[in-house]
Amino acid sequence: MTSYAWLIPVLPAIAFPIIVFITRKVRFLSALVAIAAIAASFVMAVGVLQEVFLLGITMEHPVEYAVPWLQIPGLLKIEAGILIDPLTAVMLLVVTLVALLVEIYSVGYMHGDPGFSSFFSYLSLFSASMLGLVLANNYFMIFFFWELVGLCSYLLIGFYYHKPEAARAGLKAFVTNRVADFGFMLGFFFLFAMFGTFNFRELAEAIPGYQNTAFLALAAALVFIGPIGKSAQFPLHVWLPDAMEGPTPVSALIHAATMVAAGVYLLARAFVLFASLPDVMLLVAYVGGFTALFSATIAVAQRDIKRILAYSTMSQLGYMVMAMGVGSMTAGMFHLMTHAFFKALLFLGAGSVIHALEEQDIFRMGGLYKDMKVTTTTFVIAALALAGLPPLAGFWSKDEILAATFDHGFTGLYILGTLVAFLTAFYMFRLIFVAFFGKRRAGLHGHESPLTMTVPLLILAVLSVVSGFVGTPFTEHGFSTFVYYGEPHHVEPNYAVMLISVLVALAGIGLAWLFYGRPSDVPERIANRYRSLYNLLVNKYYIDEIYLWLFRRVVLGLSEAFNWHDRHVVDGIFDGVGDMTRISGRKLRLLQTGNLQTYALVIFTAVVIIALWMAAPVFGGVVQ
Amino acid sequence: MITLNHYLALGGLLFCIGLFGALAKKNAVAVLMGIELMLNAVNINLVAFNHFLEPARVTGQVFAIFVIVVAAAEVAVGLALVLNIYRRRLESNVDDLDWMKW
Amino acid sequence: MASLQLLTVEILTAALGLGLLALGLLVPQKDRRGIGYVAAAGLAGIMGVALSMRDASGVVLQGYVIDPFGTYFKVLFLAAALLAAVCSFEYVEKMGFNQGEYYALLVLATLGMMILASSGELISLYLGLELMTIAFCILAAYRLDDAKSAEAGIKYVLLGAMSSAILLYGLSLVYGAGGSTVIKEIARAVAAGGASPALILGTIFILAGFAFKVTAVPFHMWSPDVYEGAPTPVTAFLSVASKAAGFAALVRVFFGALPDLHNFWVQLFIALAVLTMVLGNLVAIPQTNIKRLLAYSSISQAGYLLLGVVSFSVLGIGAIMYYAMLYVFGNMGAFMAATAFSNADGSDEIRDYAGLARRSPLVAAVMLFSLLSLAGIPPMAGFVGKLYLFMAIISRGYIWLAILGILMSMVSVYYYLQVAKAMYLGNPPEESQPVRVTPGLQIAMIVSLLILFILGIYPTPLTNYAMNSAVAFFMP
Amino acid sequence: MPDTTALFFWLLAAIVIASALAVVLLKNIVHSALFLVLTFAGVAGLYILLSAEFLAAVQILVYAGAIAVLIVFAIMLTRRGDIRASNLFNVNYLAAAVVSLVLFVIAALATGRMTWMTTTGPGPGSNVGAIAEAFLGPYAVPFEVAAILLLVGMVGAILLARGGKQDQ
Amino acid sequence: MNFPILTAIMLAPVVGLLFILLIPEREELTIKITAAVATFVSLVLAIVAYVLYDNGRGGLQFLQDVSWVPSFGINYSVGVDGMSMPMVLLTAIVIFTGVFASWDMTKRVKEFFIFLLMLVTGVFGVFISRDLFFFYLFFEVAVIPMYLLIGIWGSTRKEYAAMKLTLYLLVGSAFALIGIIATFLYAAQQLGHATFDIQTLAAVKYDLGFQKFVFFLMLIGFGVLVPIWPLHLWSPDGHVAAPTAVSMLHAGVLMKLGAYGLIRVGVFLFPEGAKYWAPLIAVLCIVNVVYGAMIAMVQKDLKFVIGYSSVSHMGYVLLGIAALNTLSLNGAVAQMFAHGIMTALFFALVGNVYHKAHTREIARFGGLAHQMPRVAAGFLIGGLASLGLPGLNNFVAEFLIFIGSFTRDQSLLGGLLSYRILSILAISGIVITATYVLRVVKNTFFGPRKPEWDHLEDARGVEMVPIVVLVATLILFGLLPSLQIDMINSGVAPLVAKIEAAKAIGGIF
Repeated sequence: MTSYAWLIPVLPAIAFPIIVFITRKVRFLSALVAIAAIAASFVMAVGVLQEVFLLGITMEHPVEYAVPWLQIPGLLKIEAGILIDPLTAVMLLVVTLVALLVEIYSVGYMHGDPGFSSFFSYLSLFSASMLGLVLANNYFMIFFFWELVGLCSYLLIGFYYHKPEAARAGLKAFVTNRVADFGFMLGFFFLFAMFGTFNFRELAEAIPGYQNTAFLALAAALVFIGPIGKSAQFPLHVWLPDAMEGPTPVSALIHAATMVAAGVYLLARAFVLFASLPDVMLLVAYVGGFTALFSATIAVAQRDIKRILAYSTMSQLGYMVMAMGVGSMTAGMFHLMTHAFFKALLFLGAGSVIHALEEQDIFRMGGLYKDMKVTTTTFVIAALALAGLPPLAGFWSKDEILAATFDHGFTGLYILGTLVAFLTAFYMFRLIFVAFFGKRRAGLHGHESPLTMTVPLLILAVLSVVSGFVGTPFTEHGFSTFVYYGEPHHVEPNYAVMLISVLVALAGIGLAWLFYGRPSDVPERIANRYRSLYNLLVNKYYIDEIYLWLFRRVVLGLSEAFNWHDRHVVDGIFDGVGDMTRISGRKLRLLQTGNLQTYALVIFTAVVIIALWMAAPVFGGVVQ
Repeated sequence: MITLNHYLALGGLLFCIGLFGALAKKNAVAVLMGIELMLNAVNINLVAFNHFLEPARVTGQVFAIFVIVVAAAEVAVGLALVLNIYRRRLESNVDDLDWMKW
Repeated sequence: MASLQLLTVEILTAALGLGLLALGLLVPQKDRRGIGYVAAAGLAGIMGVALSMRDASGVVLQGYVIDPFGTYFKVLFLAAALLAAVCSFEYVEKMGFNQGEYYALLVLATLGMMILASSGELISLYLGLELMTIAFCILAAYRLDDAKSAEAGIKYVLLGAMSSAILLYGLSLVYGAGGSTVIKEIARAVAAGGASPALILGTIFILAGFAFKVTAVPFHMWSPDVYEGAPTPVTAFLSVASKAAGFAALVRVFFGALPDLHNFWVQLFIALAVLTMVLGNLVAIPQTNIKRLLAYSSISQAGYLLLGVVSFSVLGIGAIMYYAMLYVFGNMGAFMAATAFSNADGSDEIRDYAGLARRSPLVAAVMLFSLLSLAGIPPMAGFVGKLYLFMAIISRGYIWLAILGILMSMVSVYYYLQVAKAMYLGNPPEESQPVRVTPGLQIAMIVSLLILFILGIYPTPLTNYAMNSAVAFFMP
Repeated sequence: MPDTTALFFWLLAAIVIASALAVVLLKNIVHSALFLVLTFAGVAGLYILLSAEFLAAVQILVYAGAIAVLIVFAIMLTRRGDIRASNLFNVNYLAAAVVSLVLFVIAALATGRMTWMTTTGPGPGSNVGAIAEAFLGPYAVPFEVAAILLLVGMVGAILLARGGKQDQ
Repeated sequence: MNFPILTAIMLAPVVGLLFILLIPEREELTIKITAAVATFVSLVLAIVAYVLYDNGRGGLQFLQDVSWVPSFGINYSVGVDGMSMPMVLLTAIVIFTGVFASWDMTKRVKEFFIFLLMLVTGVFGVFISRDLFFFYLFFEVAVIPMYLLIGIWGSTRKEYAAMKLTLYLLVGSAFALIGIIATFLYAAQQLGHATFDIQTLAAVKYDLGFQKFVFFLMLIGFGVLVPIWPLHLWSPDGHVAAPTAVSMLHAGVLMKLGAYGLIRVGVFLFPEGAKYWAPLIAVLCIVNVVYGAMIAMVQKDLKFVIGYSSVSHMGYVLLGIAALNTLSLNGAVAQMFAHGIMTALFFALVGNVYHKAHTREIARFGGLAHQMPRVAAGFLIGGLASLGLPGLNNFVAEFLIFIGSFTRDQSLLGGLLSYRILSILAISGIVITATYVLRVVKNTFFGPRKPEWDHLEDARGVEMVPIVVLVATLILFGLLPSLQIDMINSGVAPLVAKIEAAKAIGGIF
């Protein structure tokens, strides 16, 4: 099966042109092609996972297939290759599964949209790129697909291109990611400059023996900029909330479950590079931790259902990055997997709500549980998972991160993580209490979504419950013996940590109930009391405004200055030379007076001058 | 003893007087007269060279005769033109002939 | 009488000229148009004879040299005269008088040039020069009812006489210093005696005389006025043939008689070349009259040709020869187009050329490509010519001069393109008609255009001939 | 013998220079023309001193005769206004004087500093004969050209003097 | 190969031109079809040659020699190597699509196609010439038709732009000509016989001072065409003014003549001179990249954006040349190709929009994707290529340039600067490019539907030909770069060998 693994990205990749060129006019065929392709990929991904188990492919002994893609003999060898190890296998499964479910869901969600076929073509292209990224066996290929997923993200965020906000959000996402990719590219350029290869396996062999750690640290830090952008870490996070302008299934698939996790996946893939550099690891950990807290606080004050989820996603990605930073790749990947399921579920649930109400402001919703039973139930399950209540998936994976943080001695980060857990529970249940319970608001009547939408919800709900069990202490830490760096290792269950997190989660839920679960003016009062703090949170710490100011004033200002310089100074100089020539011609022609005796005088004067110039020979000086 | 240089100096002086006339006179006929002086000066040179350097041959004299012939033709054409212009413009001053310039 | 056979071309030309003169008196007024055809046919025939004699060489009567160099220039003059004659058919007919004399003078001026180009001796050189000058004086003033034409004539005759006076003074000094009027003997004397003050002064005076003929700055000032005033075909002929003849004689005298002084006169020619290229091109920019524009352009062309003299090498002479030939077709092409236009519209102003490309694609194309050839843009012949010239001077180490020359030819592109702009970018006036061109002129224009292309794309035979004839000047 | 030659030389030189100066300096063009004839005659005298008798004869015939008459005719035909102010200087005359003077100095210095390879020997016997032989021998080509040139000059003079259409 | 395929590629347009001369002016469709057929023949032959070219053997292939002016060693000798073959293909593609992009032309059609075919003949000639004389000759042949094409059929200050372009190019080429002549004379002296053959000239040992001097001349001469900052101003003005097909050919191919000349004549003949001047090129190219891109960001006219983007992108080519190693030179040549296709695509699309909307002012547009979805898609793909998206040709090229210059270990200005830092600055260009390209896409094609543009029709029929062909080319070489790079590398290898064999000398600073 592994030898056919290259088909996993190729199938959706083929679906893309088929939809674009052939089935575009026939909507259901387009959906069918896309779903069939991703379903086949899913089946193969399962097959790959099975084979990884059966053949005993481990992190140390991956399987690699490659064909040359671009070669310059002796200097450059770029392969189109795939690398299969447990990490890959898990990611393949997660990606294909979520993608499959989202595509099924989209059949219902996008029903009636004029861009139905394009939507599926983009999703197929995205799946292909994402799977390619997961399978890549070298930095070049990972970058290749990294950019392509960015493209798909751009296309899908801007899917409703007639909306100026959507168009702007797409642009913002792409450009922000470009900044990150710039760093990433430089990072692996440095690696290439040092080791002459892009291949992960070859690098893994070469890096540990490399002496010049300063250079290596620089390379690693630059590579890390890539995940900062792609996984929306501070300070390149600004694009993710805006990305919610895209259709909701897209948010679920790309901006929650898979693409944004690519950054974390890259960290895992490149772990060999980071692991040897404690300083860089520290940076990674703190960036992750800070982002987790930072975005959780913002989420508390948002009103848009998708934005709350977006900030929550950022926050959870912060967790994962932090896990990587503290050295526990297992924990990070574990959380990545569980988060993929429940966050996809949350988004799809939100999509179901939006689909029904065409409204995103939670304070204009209310009492939805009465009309949308399935949606509400699944949404609550996912929220509980996110909040980290046992025995749901989120609990196990988050706990693993917190325990690892604590274990590795990052007490500060641990406290921070716990605080984030509290905030997470609070804002999620704020959302649930406001939107799904409480009074119905006027004019908004929800209705349950069609089966194509609810079935994926149910499947994901099941996964949100059970997927955590692969890594619990009760199942012998199965996940940690499967996906790991270095030695298979797991954190000994730390029951104090578990208890504390459960308690803070409950506290968060309780506080949310106090504030929002019943009629209350407490939130308003608090908001009024701490108006400036509240404004700060509502306005997301004004980061967007700062960036906008920088772009408008500094970059565009500088550009205008260059433009002026080019048009007036540089051009002025060259045009000036031309004008000088013309003017001198105009002046010189005045010598031609029209009087023939003047001409004669000029001629004889010239003769005299020449003779005087040659005076020396004339008077016998030189020539004798 | 009159040497070649005497003749050459005389020729030079005559040439420059003629030149002055050609450059400084308004009347076209006077300009032509100046030119004739210049040609005569050259002829003096030619004949003097012939006489002092190769008396056995007549190259210089032949040259001078040709110059005289050419001068005659030039004068004829030049004066005809002067008449032509005079007939049209009632003017024989060269410094008014500046319709075409720049 | 083998020596007289060598003179066949000259004798035929003289006979043609005199015959035309006679025809002009005998043929009745209404049939005189035919005289032009006779002249053209005669010139074409003589050109055939000249081409057949291209390898002949020998000396006639001590001072008259027949060699490939001279024959090359003779063919050149004949070609120019032929084109000028074709160009004149309609023009002269419109003038309406003295057609026989017109063509006779044209042919006799050509004879003068031939003498000039073949003279190995100062006296015949002088006479050839004067024959050419006087014939041109008359031709320049030929539009007898036009005051500008007369003004052109008197300017040319007076300034020409003054310049030939100074040339003559120089010749007399060289005769004195060299003890002979035969160029080879002068060279021998100079080689033996070295430079002397009189010789140097004579050289300077001769240079002034030739510089006048080839319109080198600052001896050029007659040319714009004369070119503007003279009848257009005459201007065309004057601007190419008399300049080429001037260069031919200049090469004969300076390379033939005074090679040992080249360190001295090369400096003078550098100064002249620089001034000529710069001033000619700059002053051409603001011109609004096509003939004046071409006058200044032809001044600048003289500057490029002077580069060949500066290089003082076989390559330089070859380059001059090549360039002079293509210059004939380039300039004649432009003037033929200008004549065709002025025959139709009666104007020489560039702004009246607006939309010419629509009114007559042929005339516009001939004008455009001729100008491009003058500018040295490939694939026109001008490029190859300039390439040879620049090669010649770079090979002597004058890179700065080459850079200046090329930059100046880029300036020339600017003003040539102003004409192109009017023709191609402008719109024809409302009530304009297509420009009608007589078949003879059409053929002449097409032929000259084709020659420009051919010389530009396949320069080999002409190059070989020019370079081989040039070698003679550097053989002991 | 040398003494008489020198005497004649200085005399003729004085005549030539003085009358040439008169040609260019006088304000009456008729006077200028008359002094021009005198100059030509003086030059003819110099030719005799240089043993070029034939040339002297030609000089008298062509210059003092034909050309001078032509000039006088032209003056008469183009006369207008006051004859006493018919031959004025133009604005350039100072510059022209300077240029002419400098040129003379240069020419005189250049020729004066030469050491000429002068030879004295017997003349070619018959002056006229030698010239005739030269014309028909080595200078046959220029001779023919000169003939054509005169023809051209004649035709041209007639054409130009007669004018254009208005005369026909 | 007995069939002179290269000459045939070059002469096909000439034959077409002669046919068009004979067609009466009102038969516009016949004229267009003739032009299309002529260029199609060139294209097919170019593809055949591309396929038949033997990468393994490398070197110059499809040779043809005709003695031309023996006394000066001028031969009509043509041949292509791995560097010129892609350029020939590029030219063929761009002109073929350019003819279709001009299908709407109604003004003076006959003259237009005559000049267009004249122009392309010159361009083909440059790329196939192995003889410096013909190289230069063809180089100049391209200029004057360009003047007329822009002057007659252009827009927006066309006369000014046409003249400016012509003078810039000619003045530049003047310097190149001096350099060529000097080289010829030097070599003739060394070899004892005259030759213009580039290969033979390359075998001559030029002394260092000479190399420095002549390379500088070449740098100015060909640099103007590239265009190197600050000699670039003709290009935005020229692009803006030119009619569609000319813009395509101009930005797509003509600029490459400069870079190609700089490599083929400059670097190949004077490796030491190149080494000496490389730091200067490297610094100037950063100005090109960053400054050009930033200026592009604030342009208000669509064509100006693309014009300045070309300045910026050609900066990458210069960087590739300045780095003087295998990877970077491969990248430079590939970038020439890729940028040619990409920018031709842009101009074809902008031309399409302009032709229908009669304006190119970005601020007046918005939401055009509603009316012109295919144009929008094409433009987006062009934009993505321009910002270096993997999967499209430009990415491979830029990647090679970046990695080539990045791995060059040489410090400049006494350690203040290094190629690595310059590369980093250049790579930052990809961010700026992404910003301005996508901003333009957004402002032009996205946003709400504007009723004032409802009359615009989407591209269809023959209008799709350029879009499809160019996009397909971008994708083909983007996904399978070895089709291109293997060939280019076979051409770059001897060049690099020459550079490596040259004396190691320090740069100018």
